[in-house]
Amino acid sequence: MVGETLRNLLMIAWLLPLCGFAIEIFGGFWGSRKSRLAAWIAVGCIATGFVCSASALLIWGRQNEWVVLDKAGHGHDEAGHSEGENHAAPGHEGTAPHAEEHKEEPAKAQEEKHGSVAGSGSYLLTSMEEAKADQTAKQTVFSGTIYRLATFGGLELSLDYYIDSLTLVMFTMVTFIATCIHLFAMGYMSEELTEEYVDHHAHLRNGHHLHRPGRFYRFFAFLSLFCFSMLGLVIAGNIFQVFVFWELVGICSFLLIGFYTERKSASNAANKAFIMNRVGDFGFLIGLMVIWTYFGTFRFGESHNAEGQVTQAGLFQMLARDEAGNVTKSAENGEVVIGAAEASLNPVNSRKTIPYFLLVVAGLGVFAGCIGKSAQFPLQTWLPDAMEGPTPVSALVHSATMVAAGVYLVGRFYPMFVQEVLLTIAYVGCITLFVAATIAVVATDIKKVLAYSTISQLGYMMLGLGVFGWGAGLFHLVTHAFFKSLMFLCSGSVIYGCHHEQEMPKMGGLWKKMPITAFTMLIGVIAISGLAIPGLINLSTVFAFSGFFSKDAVVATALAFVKANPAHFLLFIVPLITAGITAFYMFRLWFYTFAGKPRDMHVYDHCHEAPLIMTAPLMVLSVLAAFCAVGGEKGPLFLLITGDQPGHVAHGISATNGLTLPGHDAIHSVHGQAGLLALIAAVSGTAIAWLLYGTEKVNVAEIKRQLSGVHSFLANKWHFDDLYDAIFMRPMHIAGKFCAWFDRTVFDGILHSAAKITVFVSQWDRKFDETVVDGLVNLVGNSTWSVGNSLRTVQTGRLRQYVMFIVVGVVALFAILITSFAG
Amino acid sequence: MNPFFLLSILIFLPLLGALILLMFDERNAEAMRFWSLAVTLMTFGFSIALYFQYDPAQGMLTAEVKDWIPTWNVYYRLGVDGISLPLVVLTGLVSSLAMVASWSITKHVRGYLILFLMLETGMMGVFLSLDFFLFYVFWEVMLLPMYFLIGVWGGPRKEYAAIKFFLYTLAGSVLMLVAMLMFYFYSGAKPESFNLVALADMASKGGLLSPNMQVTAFALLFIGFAIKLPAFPVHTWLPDAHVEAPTPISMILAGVLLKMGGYGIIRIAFPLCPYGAQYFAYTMVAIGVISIIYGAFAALAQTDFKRLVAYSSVSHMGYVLLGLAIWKINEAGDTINSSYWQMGLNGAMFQMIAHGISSTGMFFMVGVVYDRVHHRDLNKFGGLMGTMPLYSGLAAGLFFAGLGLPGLCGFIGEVFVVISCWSFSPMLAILAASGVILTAGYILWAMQRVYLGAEYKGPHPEALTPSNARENAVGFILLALAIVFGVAPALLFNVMEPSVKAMAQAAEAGYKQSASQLNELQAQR
Amino acid sequence: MSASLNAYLLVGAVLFICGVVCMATKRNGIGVLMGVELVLNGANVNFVAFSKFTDLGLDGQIFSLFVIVLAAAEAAVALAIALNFYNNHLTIDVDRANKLKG
Amino acid sequence: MSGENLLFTIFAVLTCVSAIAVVVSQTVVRMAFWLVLSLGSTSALFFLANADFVGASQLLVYVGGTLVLLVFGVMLTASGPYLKIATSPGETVLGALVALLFGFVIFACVNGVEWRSPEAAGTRAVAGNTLRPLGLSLLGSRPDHDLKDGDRLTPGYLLPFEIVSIHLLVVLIGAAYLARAKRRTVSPSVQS
Repeated sequence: MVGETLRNLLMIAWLLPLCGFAIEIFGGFWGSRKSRLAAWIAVGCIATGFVCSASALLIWGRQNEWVVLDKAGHGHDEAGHSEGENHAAPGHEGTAPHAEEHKEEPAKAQEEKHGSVAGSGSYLLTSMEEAKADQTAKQTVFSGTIYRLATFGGLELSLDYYIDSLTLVMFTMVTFIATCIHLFAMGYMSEELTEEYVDHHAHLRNGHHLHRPGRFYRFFAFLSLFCFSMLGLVIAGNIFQVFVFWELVGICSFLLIGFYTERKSASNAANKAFIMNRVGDFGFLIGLMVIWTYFGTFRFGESHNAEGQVTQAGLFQMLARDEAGNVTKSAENGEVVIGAAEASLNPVNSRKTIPYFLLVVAGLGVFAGCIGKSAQFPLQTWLPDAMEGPTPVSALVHSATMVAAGVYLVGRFYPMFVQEVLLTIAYVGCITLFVAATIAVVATDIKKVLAYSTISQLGYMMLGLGVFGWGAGLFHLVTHAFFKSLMFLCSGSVIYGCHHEQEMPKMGGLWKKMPITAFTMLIGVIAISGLAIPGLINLSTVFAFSGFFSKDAVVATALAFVKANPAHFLLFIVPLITAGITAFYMFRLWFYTFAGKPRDMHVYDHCHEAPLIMTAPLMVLSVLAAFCAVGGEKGPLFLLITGDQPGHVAHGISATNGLTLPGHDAIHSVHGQAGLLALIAAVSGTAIAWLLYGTEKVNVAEIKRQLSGVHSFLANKWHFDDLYDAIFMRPMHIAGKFCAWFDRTVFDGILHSAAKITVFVSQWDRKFDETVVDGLVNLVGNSTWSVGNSLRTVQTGRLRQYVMFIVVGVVALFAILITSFAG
Repeated sequence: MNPFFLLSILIFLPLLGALILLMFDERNAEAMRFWSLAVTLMTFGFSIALYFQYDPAQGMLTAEVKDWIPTWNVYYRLGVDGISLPLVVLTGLVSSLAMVASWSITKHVRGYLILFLMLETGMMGVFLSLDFFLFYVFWEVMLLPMYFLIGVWGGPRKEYAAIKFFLYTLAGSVLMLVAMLMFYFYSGAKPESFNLVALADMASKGGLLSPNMQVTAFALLFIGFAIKLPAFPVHTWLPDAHVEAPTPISMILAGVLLKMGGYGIIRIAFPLCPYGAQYFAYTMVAIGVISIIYGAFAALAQTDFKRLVAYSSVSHMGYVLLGLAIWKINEAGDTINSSYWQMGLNGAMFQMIAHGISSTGMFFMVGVVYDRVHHRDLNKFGGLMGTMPLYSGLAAGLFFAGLGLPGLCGFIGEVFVVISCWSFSPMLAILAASGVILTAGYILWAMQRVYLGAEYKGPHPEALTPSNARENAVGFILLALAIVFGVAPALLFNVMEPSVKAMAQAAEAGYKQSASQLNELQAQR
Repeated sequence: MSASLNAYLLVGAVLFICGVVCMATKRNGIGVLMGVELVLNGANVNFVAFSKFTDLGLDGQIFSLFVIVLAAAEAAVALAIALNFYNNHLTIDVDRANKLKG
Repeated sequence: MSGENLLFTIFAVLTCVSAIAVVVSQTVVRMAFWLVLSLGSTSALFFLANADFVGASQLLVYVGGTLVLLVFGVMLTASGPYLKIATSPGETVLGALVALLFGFVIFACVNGVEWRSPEAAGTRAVAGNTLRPLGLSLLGSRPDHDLKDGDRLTPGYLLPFEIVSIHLLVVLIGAAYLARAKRRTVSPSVQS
């Protein structure tokens, strides 16, 4: 029952934006360009969705008596006090006030009753809710089928749902941020509420700016469609469904980046985003193929028939892991065993094993999709270009939700990843976070800085996941969503206030003009930089904003990983350094924009604070950005996220050969060390930024001149675009041209020469016809004619002669007969 | 209504309509158009009725058997099953929509409409006939009107295109004829028969042709159908035919005619020579993959809008061939990827329908702008989103359907085919999957050049008026169908799946028989 | 000379040859017609003789009857033609009727 | 020599002589006279051959009808120079030669063939009073055959009879049409 309720609630939250989209796009809003109704519909849909998601989270929690929060209390006794205190703190992504109330009593009650059971939460993957009455109370994962697409033999493709704590947190987070951003966008996009919008970035050939009707309603329609797709991706109960919505968010991203369709740069960026995503999806598709071929199902959880019996194991159940967390290998051929439960649950495939390398291929394939979507190295270049879209889009799609989908998917698909894949993920994340951070240092466009910062942070998440910090990576995802959407909205507010000026060198000193924006932005900057004040309350705790806790978790996991595998020491060093760089470029941004003296008086004079509808979301988000992660890894958010973490994560993997992955205890033991190092890095980054940009005592231009080689290298984004242009785009166009040429010249050439040969042959044929065949016929005709001509004299026309001829003829015949018979 | 009767009506109603057209006043073109539209709509209505009467569980619905040329055992034998039914409905739909699009034809309206309706008769006949001879006759019947429709109402190089189309298709049908006679005379069927159902039944029991003969017969049939499909390297008629044909004819060409190739393979080539099919499976998949990649690359380089769409058809139909042929066996002759093959077959069938919708729509959308500005140079468009917003929106939807976006019909066919392909050959599967990147590339690039941008760069900017109700209606219907099939593919799969499954199982059985015959032969030697 | 079959036949032959020669030599159209009559008569004599002397029976007589009747008809038409010819050409010389000359 | 043979000889000679006279006569009127004689004596030969009805018809139709018609023709066309159109001597010689050749052929045939006698065929020779059997056979009955076979009825000559009747009617109309008086349409210049 609970499962159905949850499913229904989440489906309402999921499908409402789709209805909203339909109404907004087909509702005839092109007739009234000045109406805000479309926006209100969109806000209504997504806000209702938020309410539904939040209630779903509450119902879920009450149903299992908040078993996940209790787990921490049991596992980490010493943290009990601080957790209790943190309950009072505001935050926990908006639902917290309610959540806390319900949590108090069951949390205590459970401590005695179910403590040990809850520890292995992920083994409770018994998704049929009424299966066993006594387990109902503790059940945390619900899965089932919504809608069947097609069935072929034993293969079935369907839309499923898979609801666990991660799903619920993501739902609540996405709907909440989306609501805020919708509201913000109503202000930001209000310029579109006109019949005659002047696009200053689109130039006509006659030198004028483009005038067009406003497209307010269309923007919100696309936003609604995006929300639908994103939520569909989160609720997805199978990897195919993820892929479906993966593509859908891709197209929404395309539509939103290219919202200013008239701008060449915008449509180029949209195309680039979509095509680079497709490159990732190509890998995703390969992963899907492997999974489909060897496992015969895409579902995460088990499938059930109408009676509630398990008919087929889900992917997560099929891959068996031994005590150490390694995948089980068959004794016969060394391949990985599929379907540990019952073999009969996999009716499609006679195969019982999958080669290990294919498991790696599947994992890397799926991860390739994540690389594309989350703009990881080497497909990171589309995200900065995607800033061509309106700023709310950047906030929602390209920082908080869609790009995080890749991270979400890695987290969701975690049980299927083997060590090699995880290591790849870690290294990809590591490279990405460093490359993006270095580029951010030299970027001057306010949105571009944030974009590179997003890429870098996504790299952190990937790194966290890659080094077996499942909770850390996803924790960072959620906190990052809050502070990054906050910062993007702040930048939107700045851009709006400065009349679409995005270049930071033209800003400066805006602190006085837009205090709310500057203050909320500062909160975001502190959060992302990971600044903290240790020991403010007592020695064992730190006072910090959300970013510190999550980044701390990632860095700690990385440290634990490096300790276990010293060969991969870069995985700790690079993020540590980058933590400093992050603090540097973020504070650079803030100082550049808000502090100091105005650099462009024209911009400064016309600058103004945004209206309330835009600043209110900023304030709400800033509160959350600051406090959502309260309590760190013992706080409610982290515990909620990790409530249903994959079973093998907690203990780590101690491999006999290959990588050893750290468990919770290992991570916990290095936590303080890592936190201290990260804090030092962040503080030094902040300090340098303050020195360079805050105090204006150091000549930045001089530094830039001295390091011009490095600077131009970074400003050109490590030449990735040029590289891709050279090694992919041009060859592709050349190949295209070649194919077209081949078609035109070779195939058609063959055809035409065949035709020519035919014509040639037919000409000879004609000559033959005319001379030989016709000649023969003519010969016969001519000779007949001449014979006739010579005989015509016989035809005298004289009756009497004819009679004579007859007689003579008869006589002659007779004579011939006689002579012949006689002979 | 009696379903038996319905099948004949579907075939001959358009012909009857064409005859009645002769009674109209030549000057009253409007009345003739409305009449033809009514006829095509009626035909479509009957096909819908057939859809609702058809029960997927009953398998092949053989109906309407009449003597035709009894001396040669040729029968007028019609029937429908889950494989042909969707294509029949698609034919009805595309014909109706193309007829709506035919309002732009003003030259020799009567002749055009008569040929159009004859064409519909031919198409319906091909999909409904169960007698090989009858099939062949309808195949040819459809060829001639098409030749004239391209050759008379086409663009500047219409004669060239029409001849090219004609010769290619004729070459294909000659090969088909040879194969047909092989089945007739060498099949061991007594009395000699053209009955496709009976022949398929024999083949599944291993009694039709010897394995070596099957290889020959399949090769002949396959080349014939591949030309129609069209598959690399016999696809070059398609761009020319498409570019020169008038818009409605392009719609029919892409929407229905190309499907005949796929239909022929699944209806005739596979069931009648399972051994040959298996023998050529890898070749077919490889050709499919090459078509996908090659078509996409060629599309990428086009500057002619219609040519781009035409090459996209080559690419998309490659998925059909790919899905049909992913049939893998082990040494014992057992099919080891049965479910995946069925998925591929179904996916291929779905891809045919999906391509029928999206490609029809794309050609129509090209035609709409061509009617206005009379050029198709991609580099001379731009900014249509501003001047023709509704049209551009619909076009974008249809192009996305062609791109294979989830929620639209193109996705299901493409992805089903591709993900089932790994079980056949990982390398080819990967190559096929790479098609998604190229597809995105050429479609988005084309859309960018035509619809996006600040302003229109070509001649006749004043002619770019917003689309009228007729054009919008066609676009809406196609887009709606693209969404419906994208969201609820079960609508089609429920109909197709049982028939496809039966076909696949028969082919598997037939292969096993043939393979054991071959083994015995070798053992004797 | 007895009235044997051969005798009759010889009479018929003489009539026939006379008719033929008449047709071949007379330039007068009417003369040609008379030749025709003689030929027919020769045939009639043969028929009747066969009727009497062989197993032809009545058939011979009936044939000769038909011949007589048809000869009469022929004569009527031929005379009409001859008269027309005469009216048109002002002559009855059949050698002048050579328009069919090749 | 019996009476019959005598009579036969007389009429046969008369017939032949008259026929030859027709050939050798130079004027149309004389030819007509000899023709009457020849045909008349032929009818006598018919009577001698037991074909009394045929002989009667010969007299009636030929001598009474056709020859009158011919004489009319002679009279209508026999104007001055055309009464006597001479045959060239060469043609006369040629005609004689041809006659001789042809005569040789026919005589050879007549004498060279063994004619089957009625006795050999088992049929009854026609004898006397043929009017009745002829009439019957023209009406569809063959007394000479049917009576012998007893039960078999042959169609006889009813249909030819009818056809001949129609034929005669048509000829009558045609002759009347052709011979009707009309203006001369062809100018003399057309004649070559």
